[in-house]
This record gives sequence, C-alpha cells and structure tokens, in this order.
Amino acid sequence: MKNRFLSNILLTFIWVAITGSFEFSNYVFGFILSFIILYVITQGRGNAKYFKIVPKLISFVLFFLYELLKANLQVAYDVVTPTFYMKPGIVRVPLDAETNLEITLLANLITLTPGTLSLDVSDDRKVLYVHAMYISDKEEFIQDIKQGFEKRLLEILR
Amino acid sequence: MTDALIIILSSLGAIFILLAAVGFLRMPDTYLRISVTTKAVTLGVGLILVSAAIYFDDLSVTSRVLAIILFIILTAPVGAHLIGRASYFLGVKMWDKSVMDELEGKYKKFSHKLDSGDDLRDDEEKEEKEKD
Amino acid sequence: MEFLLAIMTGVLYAAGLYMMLRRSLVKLIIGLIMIGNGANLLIFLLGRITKGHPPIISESSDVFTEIYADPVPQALILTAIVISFGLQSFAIILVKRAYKVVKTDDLDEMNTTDEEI
Amino acid sequence: MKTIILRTASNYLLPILLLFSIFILLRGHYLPGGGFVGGLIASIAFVLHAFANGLKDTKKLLKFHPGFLMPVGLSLAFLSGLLPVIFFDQAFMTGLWMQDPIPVIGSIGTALFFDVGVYIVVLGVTLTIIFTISESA
Amino acid sequence: MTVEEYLYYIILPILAVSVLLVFCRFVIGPKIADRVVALDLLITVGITIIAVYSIVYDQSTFLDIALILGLIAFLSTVAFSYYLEKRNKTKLEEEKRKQKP
Amino acid sequence: MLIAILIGFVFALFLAFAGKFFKGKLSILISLIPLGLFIYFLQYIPNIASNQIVTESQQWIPSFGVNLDFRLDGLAMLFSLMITGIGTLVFAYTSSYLKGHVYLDRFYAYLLVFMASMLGLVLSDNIISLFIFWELTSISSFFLIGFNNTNPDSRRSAQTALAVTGIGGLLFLAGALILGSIAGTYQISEMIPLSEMIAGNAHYVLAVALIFGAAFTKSAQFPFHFWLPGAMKAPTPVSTYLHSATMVKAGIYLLFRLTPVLGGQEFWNTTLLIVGAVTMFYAAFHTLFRTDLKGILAYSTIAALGILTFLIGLGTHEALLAAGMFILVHALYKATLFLMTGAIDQGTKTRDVTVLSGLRKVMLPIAIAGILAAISNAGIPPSVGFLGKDLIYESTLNFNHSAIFLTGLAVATNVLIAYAGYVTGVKPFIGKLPTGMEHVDYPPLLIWLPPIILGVLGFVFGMFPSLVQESLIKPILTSVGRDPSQVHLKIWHGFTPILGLSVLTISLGLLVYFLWKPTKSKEDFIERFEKFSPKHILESLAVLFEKASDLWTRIFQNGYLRNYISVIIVFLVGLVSLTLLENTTYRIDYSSFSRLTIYEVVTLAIMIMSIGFAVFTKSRLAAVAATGVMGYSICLFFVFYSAPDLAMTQFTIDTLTVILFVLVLYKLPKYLKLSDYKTRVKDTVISIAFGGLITILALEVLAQPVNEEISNYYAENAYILAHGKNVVNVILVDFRGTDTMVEISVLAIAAIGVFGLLKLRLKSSERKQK
Amino acid sequence: MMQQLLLYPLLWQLLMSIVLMFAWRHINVQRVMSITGSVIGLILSGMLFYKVLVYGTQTIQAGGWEAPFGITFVADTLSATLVLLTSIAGLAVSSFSSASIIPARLKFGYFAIFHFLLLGLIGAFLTGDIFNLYVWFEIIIISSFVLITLGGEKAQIEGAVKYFTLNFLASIIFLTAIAVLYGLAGSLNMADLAVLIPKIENRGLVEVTAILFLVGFGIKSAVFPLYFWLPASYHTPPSAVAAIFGGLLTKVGVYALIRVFTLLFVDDVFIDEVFIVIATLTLFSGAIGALVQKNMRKVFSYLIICHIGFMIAGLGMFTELAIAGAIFYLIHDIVVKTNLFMISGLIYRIKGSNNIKSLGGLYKEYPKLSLLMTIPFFSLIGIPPLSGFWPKISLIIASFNTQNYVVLGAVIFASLLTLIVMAKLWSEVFWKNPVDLPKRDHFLYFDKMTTTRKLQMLLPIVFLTGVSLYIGFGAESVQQLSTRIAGELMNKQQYIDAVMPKS
Ligand code: NA
Ligand code: NA
Repeated sequence: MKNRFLSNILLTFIWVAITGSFEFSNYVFGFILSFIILYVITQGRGNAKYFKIVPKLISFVLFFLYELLKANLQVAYDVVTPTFYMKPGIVRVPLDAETNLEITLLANLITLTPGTLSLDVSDDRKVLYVHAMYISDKEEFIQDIKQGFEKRLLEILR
Repeated sequence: MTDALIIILSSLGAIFILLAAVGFLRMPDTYLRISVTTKAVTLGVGLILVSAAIYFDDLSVTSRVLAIILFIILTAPVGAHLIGRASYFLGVKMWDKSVMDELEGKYKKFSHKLDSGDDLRDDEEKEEKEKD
Repeated sequence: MEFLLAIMTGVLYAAGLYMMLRRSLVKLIIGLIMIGNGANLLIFLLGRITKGHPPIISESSDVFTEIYADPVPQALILTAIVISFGLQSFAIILVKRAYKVVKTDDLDEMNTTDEEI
Repeated sequence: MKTIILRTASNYLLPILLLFSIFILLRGHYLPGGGFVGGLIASIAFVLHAFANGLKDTKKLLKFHPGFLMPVGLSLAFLSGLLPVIFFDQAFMTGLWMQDPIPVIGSIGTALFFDVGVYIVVLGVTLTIIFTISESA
Repeated sequence: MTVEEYLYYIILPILAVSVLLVFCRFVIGPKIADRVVALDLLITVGITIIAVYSIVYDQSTFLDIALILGLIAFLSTVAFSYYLEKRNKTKLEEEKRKQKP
Repeated sequence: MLIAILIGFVFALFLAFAGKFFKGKLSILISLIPLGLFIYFLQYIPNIASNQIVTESQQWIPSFGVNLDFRLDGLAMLFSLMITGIGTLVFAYTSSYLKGHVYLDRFYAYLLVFMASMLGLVLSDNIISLFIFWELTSISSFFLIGFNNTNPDSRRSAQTALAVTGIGGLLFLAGALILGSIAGTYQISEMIPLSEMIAGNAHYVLAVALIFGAAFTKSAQFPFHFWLPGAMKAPTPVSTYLHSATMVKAGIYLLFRLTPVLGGQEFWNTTLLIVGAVTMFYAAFHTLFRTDLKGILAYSTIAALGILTFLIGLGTHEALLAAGMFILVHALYKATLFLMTGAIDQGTKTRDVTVLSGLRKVMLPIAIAGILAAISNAGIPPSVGFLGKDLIYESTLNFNHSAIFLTGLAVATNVLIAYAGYVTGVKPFIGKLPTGMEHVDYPPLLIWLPPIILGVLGFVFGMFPSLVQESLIKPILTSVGRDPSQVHLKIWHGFTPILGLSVLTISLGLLVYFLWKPTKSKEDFIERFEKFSPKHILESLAVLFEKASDLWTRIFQNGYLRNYISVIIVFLVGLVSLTLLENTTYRIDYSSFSRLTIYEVVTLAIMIMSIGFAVFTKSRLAAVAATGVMGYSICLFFVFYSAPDLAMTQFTIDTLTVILFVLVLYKLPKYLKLSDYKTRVKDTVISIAFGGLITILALEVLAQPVNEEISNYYAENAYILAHGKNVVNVILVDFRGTDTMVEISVLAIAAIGVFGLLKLRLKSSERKQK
Repeated sequence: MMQQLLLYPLLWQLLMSIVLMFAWRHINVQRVMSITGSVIGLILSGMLFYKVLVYGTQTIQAGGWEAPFGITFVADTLSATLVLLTSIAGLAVSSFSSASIIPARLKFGYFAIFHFLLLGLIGAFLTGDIFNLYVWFEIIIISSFVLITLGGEKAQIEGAVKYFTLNFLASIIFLTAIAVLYGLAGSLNMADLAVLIPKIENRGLVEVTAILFLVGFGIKSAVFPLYFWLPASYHTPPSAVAAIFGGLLTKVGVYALIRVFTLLFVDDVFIDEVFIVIATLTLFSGAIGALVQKNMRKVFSYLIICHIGFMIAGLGMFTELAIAGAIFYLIHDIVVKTNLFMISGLIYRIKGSNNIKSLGGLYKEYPKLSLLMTIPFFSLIGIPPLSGFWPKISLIIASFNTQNYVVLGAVIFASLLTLIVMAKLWSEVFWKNPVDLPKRDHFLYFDKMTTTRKLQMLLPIVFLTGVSLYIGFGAESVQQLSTRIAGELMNKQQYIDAVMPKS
C-alpha cells in the first residue's frame, strides 16, 4: 500500500517536472494519470523505506560525483597518453546487496564509474562480476567497492 | 557570469566527450571500449545539458534537462551491462594483457545461467548426460 | 548545403536501388528503407529548407512573427514515414515467413510462380 | 534475457515512459509531439518491459490483447471525424472546439480526440506487431 | 565572441570530430558488440549536438528531441544484445543437433 | 423483321432451359420455326418482284450510329429464302439424323442461333449490325464444328475455323468502321450514292483490303480456305447448312452487297479476280485427290466460292447476274449432295468414295437425289445448273480483257467441279454393291425427303426459270444497282459458243470421271505437298509464333525480381533523361543555398559512410546497424532544418525498425552467394544513373521559384482557426486529418497482416483450398 | 445530411472495417455483416452516382477547409461511376468470399481487410488531392499485401515478395513525383495544380514530373514494361482475392493515369507518344503472354495486362472519342475481370485445379453453369453485342482518325489473340473429356457444399454476368456515360470550377 502510494507521488512529481507546468491542477492531473498507469502495470514489488534517507542521499550523490570525476580523469590520462597503463580483468565481487533494486543500483553505479563495468550478476545473486581497467590488487579492488559504493548504498536503501 | 559558466561547462563537457571518443577508438578490446565510453559520455552529456539549462534559464527547460540526465544515468549502465554480457557469451576475447578472468566457465552453455562460483557442479551437463 | 543534400538524396536512391538489386531479401528490405528515406528527404529538400525555425508559433503570439520552415512537407513526410513503417514492418515479417516456407532468403530461388507457366 | 539489472530498470522505466508518452501526446498541438510519437514511445515502454521480463509478463500486465486497441483507436478517431457530420451537418473531420481552453491540455476539441485515437492505434499496432514476432520467434 | 558563437565555432566542431571518431570505430568494428556500442555512443553524442544546437538557435523545443533520444536510445542496445544472445543460442543448438547423429 | 430474327435467339435460349423436352420426337417441331420464317419471307415476294424494298428500323445504340436497320431487297430475299428454306429441310433432316443424341437440344439451339444470326446478317442495312451478326455466325459455327467436343480433331478444327473467321471478323470491324468514317454513315444504302467520294478517299484501299480480309476468310478463299475442309468434322447437317449453303456465302454476300459502294475500282476488281481465280482452280484441282465424300465436297464448295468471287471481280452486268444465279444453283445442288453424303455415312458408316458403289440398291431415294444433284452440278440441261454455267461463260466471254484466258480457267474449273459432282453424286450409287453393305438400313423419310426436294427443285427452276427470274434473280441485280431489264433466263439460247463450252465442260468432266479414279495413294501423293500448302505454312507460322511468344514472355517474366526492378528503372531513367536532355536548361542557383557548416558536413559524411557500409558489409546485422546510423543522421538533419516532429518520429521509428529486424534476423542463415562482378557493375551503373537523375532533378527544382500560398495560409490560421501552435501537428490532425485517418488505417492493416502472416498456419487440408 | 453524400460510400466502408475488426473471431457474424454492408455500400454509391448524374460534379472540403488548403473530395462522373463499380464488384466478391474463403483465413481479419481495400479504392477514386491519393494508394497496397499473403503458402509468399517490392517501388516513384510537384507548384490540390502547372516556365521539369507519374502509376496499372509483379502474383491468392485484384487494382492505376494526364499534364506530345508505344506493347505482350500460359488464372492475369493496353491507348490518343472508348473499356473490364476470377474460383471448387491440362468436361457435367460462364467469356473477347465489343468501336475509329495505325493493328491483334486464347480455354476446360484428378481429402468440393454456400458463390457470378449483359445490350447508356465522362475529362475547367468556385 505504502509503496504504491509513494510510487504514485513520485510519478506525479515526474509528471509535473516534465510538463513544466506547476499549477495545482497539473498535480491533480498527474496524480490521476500515475494512478491509472500504476493500476495498469501493478504486479507485486518489494517494499522500501522512504524516510531518514535524505542526508545520506546527498552525501552519497557527492561521493558519487567525486568518484566519477576522479575516475574519469584517470581514464582520460590513459587515453591521451600513448601507452596504456591498464591491467584489466574480470573480478568476482561477492555481494551483500540482496534485493533487485539494491543489486541493480549498485551494478549501475559501478558501471557509471569509469574503469569499471558490471558484466553480470550470478543467478543466485551472491556475486557480481565486474570488468575493471586497473586491477593492481584484486582484494583491494573488491574492498573498495564493498566499503565504498555498496556500504553507502545499503545504508540509504535499508 | 552565466555566459562564463556556460562556456566552462560546455567546454568541459565537449572535452570529456572528445576524450571518450578517442578512448573508444583507441582501446584494445570490446570490454574496455564499453567501459571507457559509458561514463565519459554520461559526464559530458550531463555537463552540456546543464549548460543548456543555464542558458535558457527556464523552469520547464531545466526540468526537462534534469529528466534527460536522469534517463541517461538510468539507462546507460544497463545498456553497457547488456552488451558486455552479450559479448562475453559470444566469446569476444579480452585484451591479451588482461590480468584475470574470473567469469571464465561460469556461464552455462545453453541456458545462460550464471554461476556464483560457490557450487561448481555443472547442472546442465549433468542433465545432458542423464538424457543420453 | 542544398547542393550536398541533393547529392545525399541521390545517394540514398542509388544505394537503395543497388541494395534492391541484390539477391538477399534482407538487403532488399534495407534497400527499400533507404530509398524510402531518400524520397522523404527529397520532399523535405524540395519544400525548401530553413535552419533553426521550426513551424511552431511562439507561446506569446497567435501567428508567426519571424520566418519559419514550411510545415506542409513536414506533415507529408510524417505521414510517409509512418506509412513506410507499416509497410516495412510487414516486409520484415515477410522475410521471416519467407525463410520459413521457402527455406532461403535468396531471391533468385523464389521464382517458381513465374517459372511454371 | 535473464538479467536482474535490466528487469529492475525496466520496471522503473515502464511507468516513466508511459507518463512521458502521454505528455508527448497531449502537448502535440502546441509543441513537437502528438499521437504518433506518443503512441510509439508508449509501445517502446512495453517492448522494453517485454525484453526484460519476457512476453508473458508483459501480456499479463496489459490484461487484453493489444490488437484490441486498434479498432478502439480507429473508432475514436473515426467518431471524432464523424461528429461534425452527424450533429452539425458539417464536412467530415471539421474541427469542433470547446469555448475555453482548460489548463495543461489546452483547447479541447475533436482534433484532440483524434490525436488520442491515433495514439491508441499506434500503440496497438506496434505492440501487436512486436508481440506477434516475439511469440513466433 | 558571444556564447552562441563560441558554441557554434568551438564546441560544435569538437562534438562533430568526436562523432566522426566514434563512427570510425563503428566502421572498424571488429565485433558486432563494438558497433552496437558505437551506435549507442553516436546517439548520445547526438544528444549533446542537439542540446548545443538548441542554444545556438535559441530553440528550447529541440531539447524535447534530446529527451526522446535519451529515453529510447538504449533500446536498440537492448535489442542487439537480445539478438546476440539469441543467435548464439540458436547457433549452439544447431551445432548440438549436428553433433548428435 | 426484327421479330423474325429474334425468334431464333429466343427459341435457342428457351431450348437451353427446356431442352429436355425437345430431345426426342418433339424435335421435329423445331423445324416449324424456319418453315414459318420461310413462309414469312415468301409473302414479301410480290413486293420484291415489283422492286419494293421492305425496310424496318429500330434505334439501338445511336451513340455509335449502330441501329437495327433491316432492309429486304432482292439479294437479301434470295439469302433469306435460302437460309430459312434449306434451314427447314436441314432442321427436319437433323431430327432424324441425330435422333436420340443426348445433346440434340443443344444442337438445335446452336442451329437456331446460327439461323437467326445469318438472317440478321443478310437483312442488316447497317454495316455494324451486319458485323455483329457476322460474328455471331462465326461463334455458332465454332460450337457446331466442335459439337463432337470429346473428339480432339473436332475441337482443333473448331478453333482453327474460329481463329480464321475471327481474324476476318476483326478486319471486317476495322474496315467497316473506316468505311463508316469515310462515308459518314454506317447505312449501306446511304453509302451507295457516295461511292465515288469513297473511292476517291485516301483510305479507300485500306478499307477495301480490310473488308476483303473479312470476305476471304469467311468464304474460304485461298489462302484462308483451309478451315473449311477441317470444318467438315461437324455433323453433316452443319456442313450442309453452314459450310456449303449459307455461312460460307456470307463473304460473297458482303462483296455482292458492297459492290455498288466499293466496286468498279481497279483494286476491287483485280484483287477479286485474282483471288477468285486462284481459289477456284486450286480447290477444284484438289478435288481430284480426295477420297472422302465430304472432303471432295468441301473442295468443290471452295471452288464454287472461288467462282463467285471471280464473278464479282469481273463486276460486269453479266457476271453479277451469273453470280446471283450461281449462288442459288450451288446452294441447291451442294446441299443435296451433303445431305446425301450424310445419309450414306449414316447407312454405311463410311464416306470413302473408293469403297462406295451400288448403293442405289439399298437407298434408292438417296441415289435419285444424288444423281439429280450431280446433273445440276455438272450443268447438264435442263437442270438449273446449266443456267448457272451458261451465265458464267457468258460473262467471261464478254469480258473485255483476256476473255479467252478467263474462260479457259472457268472451263477447267467447271470440268473439275463436274467431276466432283459425278464422283460424289453418281459413283456411290452405280456399279456393284460391295459385300457387307447389303443390309444397310433403308433411310427414313426425313433423311431422304429433304435431298430429294432440293434435287427436284433444281430441275423445276431449270425448266421453268421464270419461277425465279422475276421474283429473285432480277431483284438481285436491282439491289446492286444494275438494270435487270436485259435478263431473260431460258434453257435454250440456240447454238452459241456458250453452248459449246457447256457441252465441252460436261463431256470433259465425264472424261475425267472415267479416266481418273480417286485412290488413297493419290491422296497420299498430294499430302506430300502438304508442307507447301497455306494451311501448313500458316500452321507452322502459328507454332513459330507460339514459340516466339513463349520466348518473349519468358524473357520478360523471367522470375528474377532484380531483373524486373532493373527494367523498370532503366525505363524510367531512359524516359527522364530523354526529356532532360531535350528540354532543360541547366541552372543551379548557388546563391540561394544556405551556408555549409561543419556539423552538417560531418553528419552528411557519416550518413554517406554508413550507407556505404550498409551496402558493402558482409554481416547482415552490421547492415542493419548501419541503416540505423543512417536513420539517426537523417533525424539530425531534421533537427538542423527545423523539423522537430519529424526528428522525433524518425528516431522512434528507426529504433523500432531495428528492433523488428533484430527479432527476425537471428533465425536467418548468413548472407549467401554474392552476385558476380559483371552483375555488380551493371547494377552499379543503373543505380548511379538513377541516383544521379534524382540529384539533377532536385537541383533543377530548387532553382525554380517557390509558391508559398498554402503554407502561409496554414501558418496564419493554425492557431486562430484550428487552435494549435504546432503547425505540423495541426496539419496532421486538422487541415489534412483525412491523410492521418487513412494512415492509421494503414498501420492497423499492417498489424493485422503481420498477425495473420505469423499466426495463421494452414493445416495441410486447408492448404490448397484457394 | 445529404450534403455529405459524397463521402458516405467512403465512410461506410471505413465503418465496416472497424466494426469487422471488433467482430474479430465471429466469422459468421462477419459474413452476414460484410454482405449486408456491401449491399448498403452499393445503395450509397448508387445514390451518389445518381446525384452526380443529375446535379453534376459534387465536391466536399474535408475538415471544412476550402480548397486548395484542405483535402478536397470530388465526385465527377468518372469518379462516381468507378465508385459504383467498386461497390458492385465489392458486393459480388463479398458474397463470393463468404462461401469460398476458408474459415482459417476469415478468422484472421479477411473481411476487415477486404473492406479496407474497398475503402482505399473508393478513396482513391474520390480524392481531389494528390498526396491524399498517395495515401489511399498505400491503403490499397497494404491491404492487398495482407490479402495476398494471408495463409502464407510458398507460392503466395514468393508472389508476394515481388508484388510487394514492385508496388513499393511504384509508391516511391509516385512519392518522388509528388515531391517534385510540390517543389515546383507548392500545392497538392489537383484542381489548384491544374491551374498552376501550365504557368510553370520550365516545361522540361514538368515533363519529367509527368514521366514520374507515368511510371509510378504505370507500374500499378501493369503496363509494359512495368507489369512484372502481376503475372508473378495474381494466381497465388484465393480466387475471391484474385477477383477483386483482377477487377479493380490495376484499374485504380489506370484511373490515376487518366486523372493526372487529363487534369495536370495535358498537351504533351511526347507523353502521348509514350502512351501509344506503351499501349501497343502492352496489348502485344499481354496477349502473347496469355497465349502460352497453362494455368487458367495466369491466362486471365496476362489478359488483364493485355486489356489495360486498350485503356492506355485511348488515353494516349487523347481525343474525346478515344477517351470515351478507354472509359467504356474500363467499365466493362472491371465487371468482367472480377467475374472471370470468381469463375476460376468456382471451377477450382468444382475440380480442385486451375491447370488447363487437368481440367475438362465441365460442359458435360455443368451445362447450365457453362452456359452462364460463356457470357463473361464472350464479353471478354468482345463478341458483339456483348460488353467488350463496344469500346473497340471508339478505339478503332479514334486510332483511324488520329492515324495511329499501329494502335489499330494492336487492338485487332490483341482482340484476335484474346479470342484464340479463350477459344482454347473453352475447348480445354469445357469441351475436353474430364481428366481424372485424384480426389483430395478434406477438400470441400462444390457439390459437397450447402445450398447457401453454393448460392453465395453462384449469385455473384450471375449478378456480374447480368451487369455485363446490361453493359452490352444497354451499350447506349454506357456509351453516353462514357462520352459524358470523356467530355468532362477533356474540359478540365469544369473540374477546376467545381473544386474552386470562382468567387
Ligand atoms: Na500523419
Ligand atoms: Na506533433
């Protein structure tokens, strides 16, 4: 119930955002519209908590932007210079994330960071296979992900 | 002031995109190319779109720009994941200086089920043998 | 620029035709798509082109206050594009069906209806 | 395709794309967009869902065969063209408009219903085509 | 130099060059996957070109196109991946069928 | 008269539905129709004799000037009486001859149709309605010849006859229409006063040649005569009625009828003379080599028709008189001979003249009829045949040029015709009855009475020529615009050269009959020359033509789609370049073009490269991807050139197309064989020509001034009248909303089609149920 | 409401199609609806025809936008006649389909598509807008694609690939022509274009545009050397489909040629010469093609091509008489060709084959039916006074008057070969002894059908035979109609005035 309600609100906001018209009537219209769409598409979906996450969310976004920029520069340097300093490979990263949303978000964030690419998640959801450009030390690489992205993400989502 | 901001942001964006393009061209294997591009471009697109938002300075434009960025952040990694995964199925070789491949042999040949590596039995082969 | 676009249109027609003359059904359809795009581009070009002024009346006025692109060719092309989409999808499915019943996508092997007099 | 990542993403993209498609539909009379593009985007939303979750799930979602949308949309478009003939003895497809525009959507008239009809037809058509192919793939 | 001119004379050319570079990869390939990624990338860069173009001609309308591109560009990637996976399966099945007798 | 003609058609139709009642004994009742008509026409004899022409006019299709104008004059009277009179006898004969035949009703229906058409033909004054009936006689002849339709020979003969008379019919149509155009009327009677004007027209020869084509084919003139012997496959009543007495004379009738309109010109006379002469001699000569009764009669009929043509060609007063008389004479004796043949055939089951003899012992009435006819045929007095022959010689002898030669020819022909008469009418009845024929059934009344009547009539008219002189023969001359006052038919003219010729003919005929015995080996001998005969030559030509047709058809319809496309494009490019080369001044107005920018150039470059890539790649998927790139570049162009709606639609549709391709492609095999180098070069040339043409065309058009009235109207009224600001969308849903309505229907149809194409699996039982 | 009568035949077909789509799987409902609907459609077309005949050319501006800004629908006598004929053929084929099309096909939207096809035809005949004409053409070709592939057998697919490609090519050429025309004149309304085109200075370009139209429509009307798609495909679909194709599809191409070349591009000697050459070669190729075929429906296919030559010849000679001849032939041909393909379908139901070699004995087994069939056969040949004969009078006189002796020869040649071909056909199919064909399992032979189904197959044939008899014996009224049409066509000003009344 709560979940659906929240999605509904979220979609209403998206509607208002993309229409770019902020009258009250537009909120109502968007709400009705989202309600209809949710009705059409509803199938069971996991629950999530929606409070106490705002501060964490902000710091997470900042962290992500920092990582993004850093990694981008690293890759950029490698691209511009004639020789490659890469040590690429596919690493098996065990997961703490459990739900679909957690896993997906984590995987996507890893992919968005330059130098790493989430290739796939094992069918039992225990392992994420990541292709990475710079693997100087495998364990360290795994820990970086687990302590960095995964930990912060799970804090927000759980 | 806004002009300067636009110029800086768009220049940064353009440079990131150019770098991504160069990287895409230069990288030695498919996975690296996927890896390099998804993000550099995401960043570049984001920056340029933001400069557009600043230029028009209009709420509806801004919200649209944010929507675009959101969509790209949402979809780009998924696409990268899909095509990377598909390449692996197809047996696209990794760069010969690659240091490891922990995914090797983990995909089931026909069902494309992916093993976590904890249980090394190959169900599929077993099934095959039982059938014969 | 019109000059180059005219050449471009010609290239689309030529390439489309060349693809239609191949033996593969898939190439044939790609050729159809190309030539269709060529026709659309031709309508667009011959309706005369205008840069950066879409035929959309600004929010603040009831009529156009500055120059605008001719909307008619655009509407025609839109119709043509959508119709071509219908035809194309049908054609693509035809490939599938053809492969199923004729067991090939080689056009040279699809001539029994002409052969048996 | 069996991938959690795509499946999860598509579940979130579906409503967003649908909303967006309606947005594109409704503003078509004033800004770029309209029934065609709207309908195409809506169908793309479902196609994406089908890629990620398999056709069965998507069909379950829809609750009826997409082909049914075609006559529905055609009827809507047809009736909006016929309205002026039946009630006002005006030519087929003559636009009828309500006096005052309403917020968000703008003027309400037969042209709008027509465009909605187009949207529905395009959605029905695209889904029918793609679902049929996938099923017999 | 105005912002518009800067974008027109500096940024657009850079983006154009990037597009060309990406296209080179599209032509070179060598794998289908490379081409698919190149296609995706071309569209994404296309979004930026449209964005810059909308500034240059002061037409925010064009951003709507960018919006649509952003939304559905990755669908072709999905489709191609689907294709590759399916074809691979079909091929393997055929090989299996051939081996059996 | 219209009613008289229609009766035949109406009864034929009636028979089609109620035929089962007339298959048995009642069938004799059908003879009452021609009999009634015969009496009907007889009642006009006084009118005709007193030079009154009976006319009747009925509007039909005035737009074409086609009216049912009927005109009963001497010529028409002669033919009408022949048609109905001989018709009565043939109808009666048939009811016995084909007794118990399952399709007797159909046979009568055809005969009725024929009779009615033939009546219409001779009575029509309008040349188009004459043509209509003319065609109907050909058609009924087709059905009658093919009456024994399970026999392949019958079918082939029917087709040949139809083909030959069909050609003639079409030539006739053309000739008639041209004649009508020249004369300004289709009424033959109205053309007569215009004959000089017509002869002076530049197209006189064309019109006459076409009409000759019609007459020669219908009346079996050399070299189109061959269908007639083939037509003998038809049951004997048909041979009697159509192929000797009436239908074959339609061509003669036409020539006769048109003599006052077209005759008297050198082209007319010479052609007819030559054709007639060749025909009569050729056919008469051929009678020597036939052993089949019907075969001999067929050739002698052709010879007679040749004589008629020849006489009309002479065109003199005497010749026309002779022709008129000979028509009657020939009809009487030839019909008798055919009916006799039928009786013999039915009784003995053979028509082989080498076998038949002594039949007088078993079928005396038939023998009498045969001998009467043979006498008339040979021109022995006091038969009417003598009168006919007399008139022929009179006309040849009195002809100004080469009288001797023409007379000689006539004599030779008549000798051979006389021979044919002896062989068919006398030989089967005299001598010893072969063993096995003793028990031949005595012919029933309806079989022997009709020939006897005809045979006797031949003598009655011969002995009392006044019976026909005023009522029939004189009016014939009148109807072709000649003065009949000089005509005095009588048997005895005194000892004249003509009498000498007659005696010569009769005796030479007898001589030939006694010296020359028709045998199989002689028939075989002449068969050897068959390959030089017109029939064979034309048949070989027909075969050759069919082969050529086959070749031509296969060359064009060769099954290769790419060839079809090439031909179409080459045709288009050829035509367009022809025009462009001739008419256009090349002017490209660069100044009006917009500036080049780098992003446009790059987009263009990418587009061209992706096209090239799509064309040359060996991977199907890469081609699809390249097509996608191409589409996306076009999308960018739409953005650059102010078409956001287009850009959006193009983009979404391209993506969807890629998806569709992908869903279909993975099941397909790899690209197979490539075409060879030569083909590729050829295709490249065609493609470049096509593309180049489009480019030139585009540039030329761009140099033309623009008319913006319509787009201005849309722009001005889009918001004010149609309440929308996106003008493109307003056009789509309002100004040109109908386009869109249709367009979504197109989409819906495509979807239904796809659905059906993939979901509908016919079971094997349904597969062939078209 | 009667003000809108012009569009009613059109709207009615659209309504039918939509309603039939709703009735998707209920094939019996569809059968009844299609036949009843076709009757109503015929009545509406008849009313329109009558109105045009009495009151002259009717126009409607769709959407209320006056010409040349909106889309104009125009019913002059030609259009009204063709709409009427479409409805006549439509009714016949609708009934024929309901008996002869197997349920499997009916379950996949056969009737809906069929009425869409009729919609497209009627729309094409009525529209006064060149782009709108393109759109109607598209609806025609897509529905014909669907009908031709419905069931998707091997032969069908092979035929369809060619049919599809070449018709698509035709559409593209048509579209190209529209592009050039719009670029030159800036208008799409045909009446407006008729005013604008003569003012264009660059006549060369106008001529090129004309050629593009000629080739585009030429492909659709299957003239030499553009007809290849027709013999490759027309014998593959079910007979009912072939009937509507054979009767109407190529004719809509001919109609477009007539419309465009009497309204937009007139007085062009070169084009007229091209028409003459094309017509001659079409008559020739079609006739000799028919001569060598062994399949009844292929024979008819080639005869379609051949007889298109008559109409094109009439157009090429471009005199009132010649055009009247072409129009008369068009009217006759629609009825007769539809009927012939239905007859071939009936024969297929009776015998289970359409191969001439394996047919025979029909005359013996079905004498009355054979008699019935002779009428369309003879009409086709042009045995006077049946329908095919009359137009030849106009054509021959016209070719004589314009001194096109080659055309005259070709007309005679084609008529002769038609005669020979049909005589051969008659002899083989009707006269020859029946060939023992193996009885097919599960094949619904004609004699096994219920009486209702039999009637549904026979009545349309009787109906069309009646119509062709009327055309033959009532040739006066048809000729008057044709002359009136030709007069209207030769005087384009009346069309222009009807669409854009001078104010
Ligand atoms: Na449209
Ligand atoms: Na729009």
